[in-house]
Amino acid sequence: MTYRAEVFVTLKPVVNDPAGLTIKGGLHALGFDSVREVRAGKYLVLTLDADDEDQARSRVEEMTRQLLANAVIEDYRIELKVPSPSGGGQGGGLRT
Amino acid sequence: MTYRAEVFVTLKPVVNDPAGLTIKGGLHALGFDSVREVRAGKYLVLTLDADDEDQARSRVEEMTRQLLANAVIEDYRIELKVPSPSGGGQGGGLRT
Amino acid sequence: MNTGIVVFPGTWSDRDCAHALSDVLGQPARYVDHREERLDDLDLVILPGGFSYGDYLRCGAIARFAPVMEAVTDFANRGGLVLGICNGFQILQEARLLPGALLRNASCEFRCEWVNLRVEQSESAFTLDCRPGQVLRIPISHGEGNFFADPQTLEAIERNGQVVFRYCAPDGRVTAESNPNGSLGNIAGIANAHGNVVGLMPHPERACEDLLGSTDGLALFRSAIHALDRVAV
Amino acid sequence: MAIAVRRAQLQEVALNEDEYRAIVRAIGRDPNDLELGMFGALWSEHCSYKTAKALLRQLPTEGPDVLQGPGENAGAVDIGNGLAVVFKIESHNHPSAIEPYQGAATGVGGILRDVFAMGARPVAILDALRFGPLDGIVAHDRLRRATADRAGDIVLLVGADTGRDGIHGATFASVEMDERSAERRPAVQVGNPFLEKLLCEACLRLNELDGVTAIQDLGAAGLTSAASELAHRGHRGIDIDVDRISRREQGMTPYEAMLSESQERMLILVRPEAEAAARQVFDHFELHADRIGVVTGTGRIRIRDHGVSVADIPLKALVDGVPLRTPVASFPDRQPTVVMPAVEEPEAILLDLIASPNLRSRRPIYRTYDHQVQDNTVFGPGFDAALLRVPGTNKGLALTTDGNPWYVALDPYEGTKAAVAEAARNIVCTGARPIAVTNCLNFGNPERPAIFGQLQESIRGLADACRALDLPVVSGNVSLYNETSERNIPPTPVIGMVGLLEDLSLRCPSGFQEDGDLVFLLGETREELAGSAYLRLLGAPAEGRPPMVSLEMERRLQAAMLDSIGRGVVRCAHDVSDGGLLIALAESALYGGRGLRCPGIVGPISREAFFFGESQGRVIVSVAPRRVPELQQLMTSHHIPLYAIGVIGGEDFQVGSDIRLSLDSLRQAWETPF
Ligand SMILES: Nc1ncnc2c1ncn2[C@@H]1O[C@H](COP(=O)(O)OP(=O)(O)O)[C@@H](O)[C@H]1O
Repeated sequence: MTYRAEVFVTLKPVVNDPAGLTIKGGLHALGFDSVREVRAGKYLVLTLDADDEDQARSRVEEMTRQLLANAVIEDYRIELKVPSPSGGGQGGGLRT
Repeated sequence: MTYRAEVFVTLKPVVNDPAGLTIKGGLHALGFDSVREVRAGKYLVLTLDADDEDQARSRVEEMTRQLLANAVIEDYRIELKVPSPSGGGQGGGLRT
Repeated sequence: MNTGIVVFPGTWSDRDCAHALSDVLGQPARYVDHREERLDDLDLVILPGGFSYGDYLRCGAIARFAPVMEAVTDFANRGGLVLGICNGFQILQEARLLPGALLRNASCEFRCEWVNLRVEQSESAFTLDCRPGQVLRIPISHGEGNFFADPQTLEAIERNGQVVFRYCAPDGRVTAESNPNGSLGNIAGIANAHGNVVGLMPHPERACEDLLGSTDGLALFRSAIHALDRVAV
Repeated sequence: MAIAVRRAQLQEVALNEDEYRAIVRAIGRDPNDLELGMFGALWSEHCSYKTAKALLRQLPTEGPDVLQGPGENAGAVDIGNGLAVVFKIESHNHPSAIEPYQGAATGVGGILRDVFAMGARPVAILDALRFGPLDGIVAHDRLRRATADRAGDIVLLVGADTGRDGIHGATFASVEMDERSAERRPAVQVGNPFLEKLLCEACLRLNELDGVTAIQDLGAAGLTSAASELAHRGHRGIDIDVDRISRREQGMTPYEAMLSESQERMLILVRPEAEAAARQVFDHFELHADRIGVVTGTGRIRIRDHGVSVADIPLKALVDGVPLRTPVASFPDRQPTVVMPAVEEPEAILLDLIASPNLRSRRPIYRTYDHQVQDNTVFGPGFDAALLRVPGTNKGLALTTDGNPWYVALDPYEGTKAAVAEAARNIVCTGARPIAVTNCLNFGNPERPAIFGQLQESIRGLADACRALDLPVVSGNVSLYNETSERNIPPTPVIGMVGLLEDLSLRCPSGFQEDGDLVFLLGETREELAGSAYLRLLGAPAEGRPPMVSLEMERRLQAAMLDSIGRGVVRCAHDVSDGGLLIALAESALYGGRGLRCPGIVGPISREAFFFGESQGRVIVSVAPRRVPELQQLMTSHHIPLYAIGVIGGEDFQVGSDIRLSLDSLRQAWETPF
């Protein structure tokens, strides 16, 4: 089966975020004063084969721990899009 | 009211994604052969003030169009986390 | 001193390091391919600057898994001298051979310019020839050199004397203005607890000839030669 | 097929009906869609230079040191020791107008490939923030010319997968942009410097193999152009199996595969017996190479898709057959000379000028890119010209680009001459002797007579200046049709120049070196203010005649400078250009961190022209007092007028009773952030 996983990697709250600050500055300069904070992270979309949902999830978890995120500075969250048996996939149930 | 918005910025499907390709290569080198594709994008978390949900949403939409995404090569998706009146926020209803 | 200069896909400063070692210092040096697994012939391993794997994901994140890195880890654990410059520093941190991480520069811009470094620790293998407090003029060239460590780690590396270089003013004062990238404590380079592994953001190999503006970078390589002499004695 | 039916397609490929008829004559039938697309690409202005070609024939392209003139991926010039410098200038206007960051990135990528395709390792990139002229160094016997010279050789496509990138890029570049271009934006690509680096290393390694007969980058019009040009240059033919090309997306047609402009791809020709060795190189760098075809003796390019012929065109027609265009030229009446507003507050004007965007310090920009890697940068950004050590020697290469759009707008002939003269002066100020020129001609729509007139005059100025200064033009680029919704860009020819310094220890900096040294102005100042930064600052209308260049004077001045620097007489030299004399003096003071005391105006000249005029053919130098007699003698023998200007020293920048500014306040203005 083919799964689609979304990995969200963010800087830990204690780590300052130069990119986020710069973007916030840019938004303020554009007149969007109501923005209080911006945090910049990564959004990785993986397509992978696995026997079942559990296997897919544990593989992505492993990849993220090993490579996709750096535990010294980053947190992560994984969302697995389960291919809905009724096809369609796209709008398929979002389960985390 | 303070809202939390998540903006997901991805390269358009027709645009080549050198970062995604390289990360896929890295995962393969680590033995994760089951990965078929990786697309690398940005994940921005904004905290902003707005009178109501509609205003928050349209502001974030506007910021994304003007600054956060580059329409020439990127697509985007916005998710607004509505502050749940019963506090807690964190697990609060995800409405898109 | 037999030096190995590791070349990853995307490494840029390998040739500059070879130039500094062989042409300027007259020391034997060879390139080490990222797929090599044996470093027995070497006294010093340099991980040079560049943008291994395009700096995609995080600088150094993918290079850290190259086969050669297992050998580098063994080499370091056996007391071999390892110098990580710029991207090499980032790789050493990703490989956990050095603590902390390097974030985007606070300015969010790439910076290529001359900086002044104050030598904080003259006992590391790469600063034996320096006096504590000595100021070296060496260029930087990076977009992600903003040193970060969590408070406990930072406290520990400060306490253990693992901070080797700090960005400073020409007179040696450590000031906010002399910090080019937002590094915590103006940290420009650190060592492991044994002092045989050092990583720094500035490029000493670019400061080895008067013609190019400074010879202060030679101190690091000369120190390594002396460190080896010491071991040999 | 009737032309009428094809009208829409012709428009799409930007060919006119006469050109269509020429195609039918050349191939003896109507072209199919793929063939028409291929003609459209190769007969585009961008690839064929159908408008500029006749004019470019005026340029001097030969000289004793020229190893490769125009016609190859890049030009090459001998620098002694068996080494050659390879260089080239490019502009990447259309994609950059739509998406500047990726446009600039792919522009740099393309020119890098031009240089390493010649077998040279790129050593430097210059940018006038419009362009990327680039240099590389290579041993003569490794200088590579991209030619298919033997039938049976194998065609390999290496590097990135082929996607639907810029399918209309080449033809699109010949059509005026309109608002609709926005819809084509996905055509912009994301550059992959990482892959480019691997390709560069692989090509340099390949260059050392015997049996690799050609290395060619894929640029505009992609594979169609690269394959056709390679085969045609060697008077051979080429067969391509389009289905063998690795694709990034499914469902791509042969048309898309042949015309794709995906970046980071190279075409390699190898003898059959060398293929294995070449593949080893690609494997080492983890690059994949598709064997997509073979060199033939047919003189034709034949494309097959799964064995079925889909295009078959004689190369001569495709590469060389485009009917040249000779548009009508018109020339404006000579402009009146301007009235010169008097300088009321010279101090304030100097500060405003040096803080103006075109004169202030470029450091905030150049510190955001690496200008030191490769350990050869002797003078980096912030000097008159960059100076690089030639690796393994004690020689230096001086590099610069120049162009003054304001002069060119007022007078394309004089303005282009001035750009050549100024580039040469910049090179000479470092102590190096100019050896060759590259150029990039950026103009609007040449079908408008006024614009074709500008182009014609500009090329005439380029040719005259290069001939007078004995400089061969070895490469270049022409970018026309830079017009959006009827608005044309100002004419902006850019000159790139390379100079050779035989002994790096004789290099000459541009900042003041020693307190007590005397500063002299070499050359004549005239009442010339039109086109000046000073008048622009005052908001005066752009009119009048820009400074005239006497090529004879320029030649003498440069000889005199080389003589003086070579004998170690001058300690610093800086050319007087944008902003005029005071700006040049202030810059040398700032570079050197030393003040200056000048008694005041010298010569029978107005204060405005003396302070801020931009008369050409002038340089300031500083000299130790005891060597002043030598300088005077040298200048007399070269017939160069010499004026004592002031003495170096102190904390202030002082000119007569008009100006007294601390260096700090001057620096503050100069360092105004962007
Ligand atoms: N203005 C010019 N002056 C001299 N040579 C030129 C000029 N414009 C183009 N050339 C030469 O003509 C050849 C073809 O140019 P071009 O089509 O731009 O090459 P590419 O597609 O490789 O960039 C090159 O050798 C280039 O150097």
